[in-house]
Amino acid sequence: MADKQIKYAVTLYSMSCEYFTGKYNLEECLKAVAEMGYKGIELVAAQMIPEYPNPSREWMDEFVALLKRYQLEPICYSAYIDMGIRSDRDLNEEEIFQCTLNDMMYASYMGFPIVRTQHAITPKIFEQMVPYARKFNVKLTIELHRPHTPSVPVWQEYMRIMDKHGTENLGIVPDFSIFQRTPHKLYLELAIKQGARKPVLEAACRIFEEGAEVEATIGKLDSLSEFEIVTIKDIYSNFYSNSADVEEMRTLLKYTPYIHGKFYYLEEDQDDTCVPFHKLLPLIKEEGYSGYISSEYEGHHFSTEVSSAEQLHRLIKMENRILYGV
Amino acid sequence: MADKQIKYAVTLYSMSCEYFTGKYNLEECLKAVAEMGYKGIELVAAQMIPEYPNPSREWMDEFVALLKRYQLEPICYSAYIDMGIRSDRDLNEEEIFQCTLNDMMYASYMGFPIVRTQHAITPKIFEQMVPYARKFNVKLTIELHRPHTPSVPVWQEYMRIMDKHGTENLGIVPDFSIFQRTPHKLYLELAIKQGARKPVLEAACRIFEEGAEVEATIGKLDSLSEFEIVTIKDIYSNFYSNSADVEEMRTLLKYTPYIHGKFYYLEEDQDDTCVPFHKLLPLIKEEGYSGYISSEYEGHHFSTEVSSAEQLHRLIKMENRILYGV
Amino acid sequence: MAGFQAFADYIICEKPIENVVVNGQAVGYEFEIKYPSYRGTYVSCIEKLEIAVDGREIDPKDLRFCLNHKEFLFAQIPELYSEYWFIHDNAVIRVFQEDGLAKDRDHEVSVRIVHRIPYTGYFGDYLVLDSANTKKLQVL
Amino acid sequence: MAGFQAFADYIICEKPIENVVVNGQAVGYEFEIKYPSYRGTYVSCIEKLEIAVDGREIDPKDLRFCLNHKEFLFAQIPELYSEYWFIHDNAVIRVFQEDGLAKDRDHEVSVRIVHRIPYTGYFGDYLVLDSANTKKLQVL
Ligand SMILES: [Mn+2]
Ligand SMILES: [Mn+2]
Repeated sequence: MADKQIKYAVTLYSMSCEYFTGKYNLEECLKAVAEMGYKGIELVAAQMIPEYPNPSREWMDEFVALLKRYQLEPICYSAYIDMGIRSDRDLNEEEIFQCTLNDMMYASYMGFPIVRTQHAITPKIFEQMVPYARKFNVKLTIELHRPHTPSVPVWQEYMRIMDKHGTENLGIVPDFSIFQRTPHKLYLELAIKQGARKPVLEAACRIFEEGAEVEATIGKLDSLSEFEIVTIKDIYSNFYSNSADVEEMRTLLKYTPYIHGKFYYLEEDQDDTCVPFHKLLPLIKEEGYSGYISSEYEGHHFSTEVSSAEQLHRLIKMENRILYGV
Repeated sequence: MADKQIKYAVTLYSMSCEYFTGKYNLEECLKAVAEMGYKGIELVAAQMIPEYPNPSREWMDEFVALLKRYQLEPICYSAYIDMGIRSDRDLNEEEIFQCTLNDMMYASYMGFPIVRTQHAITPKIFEQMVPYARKFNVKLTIELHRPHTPSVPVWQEYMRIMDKHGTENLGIVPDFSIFQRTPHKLYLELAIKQGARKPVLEAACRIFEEGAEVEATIGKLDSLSEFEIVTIKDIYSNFYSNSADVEEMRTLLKYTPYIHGKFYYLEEDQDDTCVPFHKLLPLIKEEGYSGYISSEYEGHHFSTEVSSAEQLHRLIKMENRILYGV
Repeated sequence: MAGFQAFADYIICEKPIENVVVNGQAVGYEFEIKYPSYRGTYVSCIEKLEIAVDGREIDPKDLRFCLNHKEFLFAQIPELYSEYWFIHDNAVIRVFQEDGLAKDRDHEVSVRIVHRIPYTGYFGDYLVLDSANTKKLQVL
Repeated sequence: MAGFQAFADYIICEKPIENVVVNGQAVGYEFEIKYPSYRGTYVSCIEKLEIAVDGREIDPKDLRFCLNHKEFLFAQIPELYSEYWFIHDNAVIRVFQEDGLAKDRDHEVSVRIVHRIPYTGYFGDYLVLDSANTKKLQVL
């Protein structure tokens, strides 16, 4: 992957299933992605740091040593804005400031150039962090994730702040989930396992493809179970509405140092039918994007039977095929 | 000390200063009291258990092993009713029940026959604990400590509960502080160090000895500083009022398996001028008391310069002299 | 339709139930559970935690939630925003019950965790998941 | 007259102040304190915690209280009834301050802890102690 303009990274979140079940520990996750040829690493702090939200120096030193052992580079430290941790109220400004400042300090300590935070940071606090991002020499980025799209008003504010202060230390991490369409295989299999009938779901999808709205679609189908109605609504909201247009990616690129290449399931040697990589990748290449695209496998939300390693392997192959025809 | 009826124990709380400052660790405290000839040990859980209020099995196993190493016997596990730990309210019944049940379980696990709790447990919860005390084969006791005396109404209720259920698994731990009179040396020295004049305090004590009340006493003394007035009031409430009569010890003995021999400072080979051991010890001997008296040195609240070991040594000598004329 | 729930099958750990013994007598029993998510959470995000054993719902006053070397009442759970539940740290559910559980047969344990995902307030709301798991466990 | 206060002299630990350095630049400094009592307490029993350095009172928003491998805002202290402060565990006071503290001289640190003794409600009231300590410390 050495000389190509678009760089590949991987979020360890992709190995959620193997890590959760204990099949792989942290080191085994790193070893696995290194063997796949990945060089850049994203760490989801709340997933793999036992002392989260306050990682010990010992843990961080050990993590840095592990990266070195497998010749991996820290690229993105994924932070959360856990607004809802209290039962009585949302986090207040002081608390959001504190956790963000800490995450930037931990990221800097471990050598991550990018910190991914979430939109709930608020424009006010995001702007307060600018001098710290400069001082710590990290890029504070906000993930743009489904169900948000670039047209949600707060994103206009975030872009204004980035225009004002520059993108040297600020940025957006588009997650390809904002572009997804057509339910993926694991989604449908799980819905069927939970009681929905396959022909009914397929019929609903066909009607949605023709541009029908959700109530009209439900009206056209006979004798649906309550679960099927819920599922069809969920399919509509997740795959046939609220998606960003692929062209919107062009505007985002100006702010983008890192992309979440979100996917759920890939068949061998085939394009993704859910996330339009085949349109997005040529577009970012054409625009001259030279940041990272990070492989983010999320099928583990739907099945624990799939091999994440195999999926990550198929993604690289597909990306190389789409980008470079190899 | 082998054949004597009244048995000596010591609370590790006596070594608070050495333990707090790190001069002695837990093992060194045990070694020190073993060398003084003590056999029975009281542990103040909230003082020496790092994982309080939930000691780990590892800590408890290690503690039991240490006792064995120094041929010491676990006698009393001192629990608290920490009613005021929350800022919004006092502990509720469920919480008091929980911590008491736990303390009895930890005590039983480590082999302590006695659990000391505090009056704030409430008669209702104390009575709820009776079946557990039987089952765990521990004696659940309540410490009667200054500023309480046996005449505080709740104590009549506790004694009724003990009369009803028997004293096989219930009891009272009188702390000799309820009998204290005349300020001890460390108290006076500290008050003087903090700015009170020695002759003024001595004059106040003389007037109190003659039976005067606090306002009258202050009235008789000229040009007192504000601090001296506060100190004189404190001396009155701690040493010249609210004390139990020594004779009240007779009623308590029926419920008493363990006594806190509280003291603050002893001169070499002299009787305590603050706590009337010279009256209390002959009384409990005459009544045939055969439980433990535990040495409880508390001078560390007033000075960190005094050797607890030397004080504990002087106490045993004084007790032997008073009880057995040796 | 629930994605995000694939880990619910792992809530109850495949380890035998242990009786809690004091002075030679069982006063209850305990078993272990995992938080069913790709990431850890704060204990305060648990909105409901319901335990049933052999078909009988356990009274919360007989239950303890043990994590990070501490023991909590179920009533305290909503307040524990400073207790992080790492996904590899098993919590112990302690049930107080006279004589514990009989060893002569397996027992059916059911756990239901209703939990708020603290970062999902995309439009002011939080995703609240309702995760359940039932397993037959031996008594050690 | 205050007994119960003999340990106040030990609040500030006799260890040098350390600057907090990120990306080669100091963003603050920290020093250690002990709980001044014969027994441990719960962090929620701290009713006031005031820090002054070189005679200047530090704004609580620039302060962090670090204990049990966790970091807290000063505003959270009254709620932390499940954080036990063992007497041999030093808490770290972190002060955010641009460039940290100069190393060319000692700095005077003052700490005031107003703390409720949780078991002293003999007649419905709690003993609340006001413990203070000042020391000159080096910067490491
Ligand atoms: Mn993402
Ligand atoms: Mn006592």
